[in-house]
Amino acid sequence: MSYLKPAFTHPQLQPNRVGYLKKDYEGVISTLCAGCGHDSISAAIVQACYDIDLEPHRLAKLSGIGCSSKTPAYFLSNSHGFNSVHGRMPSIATGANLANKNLIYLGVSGDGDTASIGMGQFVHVIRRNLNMTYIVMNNGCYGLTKGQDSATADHGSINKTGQPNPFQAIDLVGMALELNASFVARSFSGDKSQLVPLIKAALSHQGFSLIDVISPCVTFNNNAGSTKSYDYVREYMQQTAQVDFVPPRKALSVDYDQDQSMEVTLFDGSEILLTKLKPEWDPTDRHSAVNRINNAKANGEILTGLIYINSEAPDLHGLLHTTDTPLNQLQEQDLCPGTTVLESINDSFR
Amino acid sequence: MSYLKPAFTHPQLQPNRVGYLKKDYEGVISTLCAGCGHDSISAAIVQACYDIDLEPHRLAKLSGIGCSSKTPAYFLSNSHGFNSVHGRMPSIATGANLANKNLIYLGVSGDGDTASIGMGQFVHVIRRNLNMTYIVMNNGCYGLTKGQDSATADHGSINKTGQPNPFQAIDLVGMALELNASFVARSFSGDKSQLVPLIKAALSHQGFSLIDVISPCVTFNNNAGSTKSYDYVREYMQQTAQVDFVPPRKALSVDYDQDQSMEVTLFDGSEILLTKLKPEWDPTDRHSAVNRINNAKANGEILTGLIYINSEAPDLHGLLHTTDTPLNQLQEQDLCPGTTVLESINDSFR
Amino acid sequence: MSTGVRVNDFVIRFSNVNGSGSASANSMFAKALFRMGLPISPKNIFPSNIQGLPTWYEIRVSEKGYLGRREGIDLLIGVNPQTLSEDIASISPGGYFVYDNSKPLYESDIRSDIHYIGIPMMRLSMKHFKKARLQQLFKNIIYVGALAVLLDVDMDVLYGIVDDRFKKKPKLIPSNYEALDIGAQYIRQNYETPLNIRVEKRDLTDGYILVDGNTATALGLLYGGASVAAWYPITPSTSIAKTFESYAKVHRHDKKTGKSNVAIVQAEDELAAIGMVIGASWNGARSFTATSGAGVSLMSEFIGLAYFAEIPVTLINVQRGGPSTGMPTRTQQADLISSMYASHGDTKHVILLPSTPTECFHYAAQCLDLADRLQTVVMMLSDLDIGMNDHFTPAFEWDEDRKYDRGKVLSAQDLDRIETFGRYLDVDGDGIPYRTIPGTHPTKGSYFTRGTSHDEYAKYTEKGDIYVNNVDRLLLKWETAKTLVPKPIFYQNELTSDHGMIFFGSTTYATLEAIDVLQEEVIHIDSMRICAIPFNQEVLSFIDEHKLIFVIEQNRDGQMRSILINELNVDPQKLVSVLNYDGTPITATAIYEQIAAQILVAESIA
Amino acid sequence: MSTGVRVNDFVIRFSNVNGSGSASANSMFAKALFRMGLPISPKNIFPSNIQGLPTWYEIRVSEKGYLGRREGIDLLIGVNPQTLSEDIASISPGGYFVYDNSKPLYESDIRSDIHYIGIPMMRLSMKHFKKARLQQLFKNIIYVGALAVLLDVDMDVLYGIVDDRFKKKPKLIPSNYEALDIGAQYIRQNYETPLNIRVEKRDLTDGYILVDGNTATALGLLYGGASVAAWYPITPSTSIAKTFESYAKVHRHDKKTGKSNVAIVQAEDELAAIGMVIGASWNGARSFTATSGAGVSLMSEFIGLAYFAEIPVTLINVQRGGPSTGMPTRTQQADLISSMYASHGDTKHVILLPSTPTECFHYAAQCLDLADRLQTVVMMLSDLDIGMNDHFTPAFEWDEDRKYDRGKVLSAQDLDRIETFGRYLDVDGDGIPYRTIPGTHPTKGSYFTRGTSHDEYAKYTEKGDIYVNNVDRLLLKWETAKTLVPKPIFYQNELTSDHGMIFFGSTTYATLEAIDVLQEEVIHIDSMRICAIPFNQEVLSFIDEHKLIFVIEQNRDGQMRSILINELNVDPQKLVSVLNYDGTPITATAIYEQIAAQILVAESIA
Ligand SMILES: Cc1ncc(C[n+]2csc(CCOP(=O)(O)OP(=O)(O)O)c2C)c(N)n1
Ligand SMILES: Cc1ncc(C[n+]2csc(CCOP(=O)(O)OP(=O)(O)O)c2C)c(N)n1
Ligand code: SF4
Ligand code: SF4
Ligand SMILES: [Mg+2]
Ligand SMILES: [Mg+2]
Repeated sequence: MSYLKPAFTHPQLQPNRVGYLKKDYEGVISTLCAGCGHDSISAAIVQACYDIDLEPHRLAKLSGIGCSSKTPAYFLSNSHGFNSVHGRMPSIATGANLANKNLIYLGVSGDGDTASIGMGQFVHVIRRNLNMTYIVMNNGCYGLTKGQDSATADHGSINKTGQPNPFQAIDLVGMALELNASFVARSFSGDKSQLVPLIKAALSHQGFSLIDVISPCVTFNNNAGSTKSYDYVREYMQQTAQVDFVPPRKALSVDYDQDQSMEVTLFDGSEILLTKLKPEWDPTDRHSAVNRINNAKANGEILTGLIYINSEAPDLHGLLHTTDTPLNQLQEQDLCPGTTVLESINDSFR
Repeated sequence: MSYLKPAFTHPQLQPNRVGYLKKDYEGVISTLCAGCGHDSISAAIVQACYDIDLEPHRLAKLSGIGCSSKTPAYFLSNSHGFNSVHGRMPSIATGANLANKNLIYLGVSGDGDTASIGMGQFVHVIRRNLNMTYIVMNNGCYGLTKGQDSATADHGSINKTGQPNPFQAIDLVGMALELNASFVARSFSGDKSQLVPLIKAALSHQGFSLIDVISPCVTFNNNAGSTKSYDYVREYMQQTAQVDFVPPRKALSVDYDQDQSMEVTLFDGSEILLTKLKPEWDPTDRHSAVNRINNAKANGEILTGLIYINSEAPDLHGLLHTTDTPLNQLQEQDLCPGTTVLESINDSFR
Repeated sequence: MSTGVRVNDFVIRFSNVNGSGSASANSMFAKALFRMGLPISPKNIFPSNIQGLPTWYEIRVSEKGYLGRREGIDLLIGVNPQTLSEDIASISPGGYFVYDNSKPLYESDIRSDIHYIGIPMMRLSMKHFKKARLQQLFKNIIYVGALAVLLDVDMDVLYGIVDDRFKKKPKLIPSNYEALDIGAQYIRQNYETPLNIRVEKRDLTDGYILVDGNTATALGLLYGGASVAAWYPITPSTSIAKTFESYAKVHRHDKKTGKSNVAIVQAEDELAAIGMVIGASWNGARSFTATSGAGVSLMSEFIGLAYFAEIPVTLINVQRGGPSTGMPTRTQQADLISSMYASHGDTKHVILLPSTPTECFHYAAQCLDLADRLQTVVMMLSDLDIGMNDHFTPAFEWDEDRKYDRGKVLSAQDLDRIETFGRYLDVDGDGIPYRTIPGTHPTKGSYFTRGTSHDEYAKYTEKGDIYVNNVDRLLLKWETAKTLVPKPIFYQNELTSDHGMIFFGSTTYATLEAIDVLQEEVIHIDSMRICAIPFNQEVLSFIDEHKLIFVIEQNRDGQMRSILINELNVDPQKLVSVLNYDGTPITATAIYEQIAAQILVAESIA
Repeated sequence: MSTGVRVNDFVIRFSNVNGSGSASANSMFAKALFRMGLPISPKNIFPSNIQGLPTWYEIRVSEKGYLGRREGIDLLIGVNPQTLSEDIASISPGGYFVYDNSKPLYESDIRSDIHYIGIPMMRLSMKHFKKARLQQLFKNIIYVGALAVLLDVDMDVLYGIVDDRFKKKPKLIPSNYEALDIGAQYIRQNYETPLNIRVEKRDLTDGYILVDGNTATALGLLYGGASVAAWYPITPSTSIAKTFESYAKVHRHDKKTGKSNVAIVQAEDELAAIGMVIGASWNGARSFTATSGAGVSLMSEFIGLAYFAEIPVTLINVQRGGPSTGMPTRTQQADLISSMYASHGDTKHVILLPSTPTECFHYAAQCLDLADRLQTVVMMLSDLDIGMNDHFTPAFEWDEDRKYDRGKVLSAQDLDRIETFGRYLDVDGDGIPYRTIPGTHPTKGSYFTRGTSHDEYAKYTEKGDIYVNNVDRLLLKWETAKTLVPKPIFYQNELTSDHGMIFFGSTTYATLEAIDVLQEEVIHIDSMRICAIPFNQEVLSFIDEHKLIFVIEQNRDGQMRSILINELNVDPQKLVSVLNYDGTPITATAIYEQIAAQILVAESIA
């Protein structure tokens, strides 16, 4: 659900400002199980990209391995995609981003892909504040290899085999906060009204954005006793704040109740509007975010929404002071120092 | 400095209660640079093991690769040691521990070994609450490969080459807290009076103990501008509480000012005594520990001492319900189900 | 159009949608054939996907015991509308198409050279069962009942399987009977039976079982005494750990304390999995990991550590289609070189090559012995075909008197007796040193394990001559390994041909069939199945005694051929590759045709 | 005892403690010899340690241009008390021992067959310099001054080097002059000079430079246009990234904006490093990583992805002693097999094999071209000896007209022109498909890159025949590679011998010297240096035209020999290994002796 009421009735059949129809953002037909949370997230990605008038070829979509990591085939067929190896999407995204700072990078991963085999790369891509959106389709299990518990499975959660998980869960949002990620959100595949604006905001955020999306696995982890089932999440989910995303050109046209809302302006002039349903903390203040999330954990709540944002932190290109031209567009004359220089280099070795 | 004043003058020349001299806890001569912080930590390990009457063959010492990871050769020559590959000590320790729950496992690692290549295993060994002591000799750089910044180098810290580090630091203590490690401490190689009791307590703790020890690299990262130099650490270090460790049999003989101190009883009946120099938080309460560490960070303090302890959490063997006999001592009759069983298994496939 | 009656010799294929419960019905039918006393060979052809995509299940029945895959489908049960046309097209002329005629077929799907047997499966199911889920499931049982009558399978055998399956939930038995009967009844009323292809009871299954290689491997590891398992999920190896776990729940359960005599850890990745195995083995527990190619790639660094520091490692690699993520649900034998030479520097690793689940059982147990004895990495290379398909295979046997070989481990008493302990001293001249387990003795036997170069006392050294002595000893150990690993299997009493055939692992069934055909139609060829690397003397002798040898394998690059040439200094001209690497198991026909062509060419030249 | 005057032909060795500043003094002396116009070959023998352990630096001077390591030390400067005895023992009879006689020698260290030249180095230094740190440093410069006089090195040359070195800190020049003079003066006053071994000016360095292979590699990558570098520290490759960075600071600095035309990332490990390279290359930037064996092992899985998804990767492997952590500061050529066949499944990778820093420069640049052209992994295998030691090597050249070969990349205009774009279509019949860079065109050319099996349009497929076509095309690409990689180098105009010699990389200098000795003393042998894998036609022809071929390499298992046999189907009996794998560079003598022995044996049999 969007606060920006469209003036026309069937927006999806209308081209957006860059001339694309919604179907131009779709992918091939999904081969996931009917009802899989991941498909809803794909749909939200399609919606978000359409809404923010993104030209599909300006986005690169990347993933690891897993049911979740298959989804980039199911959205944005007009974008280049890279389904890499298990747990290593962040390094691929880092290299890709270094090569061309002007594209938008959307990484999709699973909880197995991120929290187990991919933990090291997840930590370090955050540390580098790579300018990308990183969506974890978090179902607490390894879907593609038939339902083993993952490292985000909650302690005591029961999967299809009926075994309670003895291990403690890794909370990716908590990790990201500890690592000072510049955009941290949690959402639920079943809550499109929250997920779509979060994706829009994440794509516009200049720096690393994590969206940890709880996304039930209907085949292996949607039973009673699972804390990642549709029923459980619906019951324990807490919306932090109603999120909306306002692209730069629309910023003036919106009317909010100023007392109840808060704005965060992004790099490109777009804004995130947070209507405070539960305004107990300041999402631009890390300490208060950490406190809020810890309290939620203690109360057994699943806190969703935008949890923390820092739109000031320089991204990796900023840290490395790379030139404005994308590196993949530099020409031979920019790159090769030439023969005269080489002669003086030779001389230094005599 | 220990609160337990010894009754004799040269304790080191006296055998301890299990009949070993202090030199029985030593290793071969160190080949590290003169003044390297790591050597002081080795000495603290020797002292701690002597003090708690540990029989050297009951300890296994493990490490990765780095100057720090060489140190297991420099202490406890009578213990089995394993200098494995870079960043993978935790998995070796996990396997070793699974094979024999009755030994004591001491892992030594560097900040490069742990926070970069080893991050994934570090996270997961904590998640499993493996019963081991994990000491990071943290110098903010890669000593053995000649001083590159590591992932724990602070933002802006300047190493020997004169370059300020553009990246944010990973705080291993913060990570361990986020991951719900059961024993989290920070110390300084130059503060033996704090380090020795922390090591003693960690070795006695039943579960995963992290001691992140700042340990200056005199050759590559001890210059002005470095936040891991001896001078810097001495200036910004905050002792949280005076730590002392009381083995089970001595518990009654100590006299503390009850108002100023706090006790934590460990699995084996030994106790950690914390004299609260700065009693602002409860180290048995994770939230308060997280808050305290976040405040310290915000104030630029280096908080040292025991930061968090949970002596109730089951370790990996507890989580897996393994038998009391060490698995490496099970005999053929315990392991092989025999021919009769095999016949009925065969029948199930007909 | 009729091709005469064919008894106990045909291929039937089931075309299903994955995740629809058909697997259980199909395997019930396979088991019925087995209980009819017949050698069969079922193969599951499934996508890398959980639900909704086409999947096939194929059963070859062969009274002669030919258990390789065979091209040509004699009867196809098609219940997947997505693949209807291609399924119909795949049936051999004269064959049968059994389908759900609740919906009519398209004109274009009508072939004049096959028989159509329509059964209103879904309609029948909906008529008899209420719940949608059950209607779906029992549709599958209905076609099993129908097939039984079509092929003359004894209904009592099927009832018996239902009885066994639902021993613990007897309430479910009647409805399963009913579903079987519905299908049977429909056929009896509407078709003339049995078909020209049919089964007859035989007595050929004595001493055999029907089991998949991964289950067998898990049992071998259990019997072999593994007490620490560390693994990371990956198709097609996952079921090894899972099956090990489920048997361990029963057979490694300490009844007194309720505690477990085993530790099984799902690691965070393959690097951690093998690290745990190394740690556990170092510390004296028998330990294993199971993975597939991608996992072995990730384990490479650690494999080198275990090789150089001489730590027992049992590693099961269930190969799938490579390179990279490749074809995760298809079969290949394409990890030979990368596994055998895994890790940088001069390394080579012992490899066992089972060809049946029965061998998986024995070799898995033997891996644990060999790893302890040789103090090195021992890998068993199985593959998806062996590992995930049920096979008609000799029943498992375990010699009551068999003792685990724990290798050269010094006890406290040993240490008290000997004067100097050198971890890497070659005391016995076989290249294998003695080791101690941490904690064994209060003052003796401790040493420092490292991946850096070390002397005989495990001390770090950069001295070239000491390094050379040490790695040369590892070569001597490799020689010793040749005397310990399983010897090759020969399929003739004496060698009589100039031509030889070398094969291994899952190509065995097809090769044995091809040998018969070649014998009949072209020439007799001597044959040898390799069971392990390094190659023992027998392998070399066989090669020496033939002029031309065909090496059959399922990879593009002829990897076994390369290893034979390298390890045995064989003239490459002598070894001719017979390859199949499209992800499906090789057929006898493919082998026959490639070899026959070569021989005819050679003869036409000569 | 005197052995006559030896001009421009000797080995001197410096024995130091690492971390004591001797490296800079020693290399100053080496440079002086170079500036005297002489071919020299310095080698650093250092421990895996930062400070306090023994380290040696050896310079061979050879007017004939023999630049391999040679056994036998003619003069040793011993300033490390820890190794004094072994140092003295290592000197050749008739040789010289130059030492700090501030302390007297032990009786047992007095040999009657060598000359002792005592210099009170530390005392002199303390007399002239105040600060302890300077006393330590200048002690080293003092012995350089002394040596100069002993060996007749022109002092002006040394002053010149001081001038160059301290161009930016001219204040330091006088004290360095002074230290040199102190040493020189002491010798002049106390010894008769020059010694029997001595240097004379020559004119043999025209067109040559003195540089290490890693510096050269870094420059090659810079000139070759790499704009994204991702790496993880590991000896002996670390200095490639570091040197690349320092040159990039100057030559990739955009003067207008002050920003950088390059991105260099110290990754968290080697897996991440190669992942970044793959990402960057996929996205159209030239990119590389540099590592050593352990790093390649960790990269194995990703290497398979790049091979199968056809992504350019430039990977520099500076080999060190294996297996595992092995001998991190010693040299070997033992990663050939593990690098070439890295990753599971059927894979093979292109390898370039430089033998000098000059070739490191050219091949590093060429790697980037080849990777783009072939869309695959191209590795350069250098080693610690080439990479970390200074070499007397031809100056770097760069053809002004040379253009980067970016390979088959489609532009937006191209895409508008063509009808169908298939990422893996073999349009040109050379096995190399066309690719597009993300963002190129608003509606055309996007595709999905994957490590799973795919069809010509990059769509996922599990179809066996499509898979086979695809991997067969990769073999065709391998054939194409043979025409693109550097050809072998021959060292004769025509082949005249039955015997051949094959070598590559850092064994070249020693081999060339051995050829001369063999020619003089035994037999002429034809020789060929291999520069790349896959082998081109010339390599095969050379082998075909000889009866017996010696393959010289620095590993235990004769890895290059294996690869030759495998790739070219050569009879193994024809290839005889000449090996050295103790971590030190092979010597001409070792080669000569092994080959001479073989030939004499063969002759005695014949
Ligand atoms: C190196 C490697 N190890 C194991 C696998 C097998 N594998 C494929 S997907 C997967 C887990 C996927 O779990 P997750 O990331 O949570 O995705 P989901 O299927 O649940 O969406 C694993 C272990 C692999 N592809 N590569
Ligand atoms: C796989 C691998 N990559 C790289 C290296 C090289 N290496 C050795 S030690 C080290 C870093 C050590 O840093 P740290 O752990 O902080 O230890 P320190 O020397 O600072 O005590 C590296 C990168 C290696 N040994 N193995
Ligand atoms: S197995 Fe689970 S995660 Fe995978 S597609 Fe099915 S529902 Fe989704
Ligand atoms: S280099 Fe640094 S870390 Fe290594 S031994 Fe020297 S001082 Fe210690
Ligand atoms: Mg998942
Ligand atoms: Mg460090």
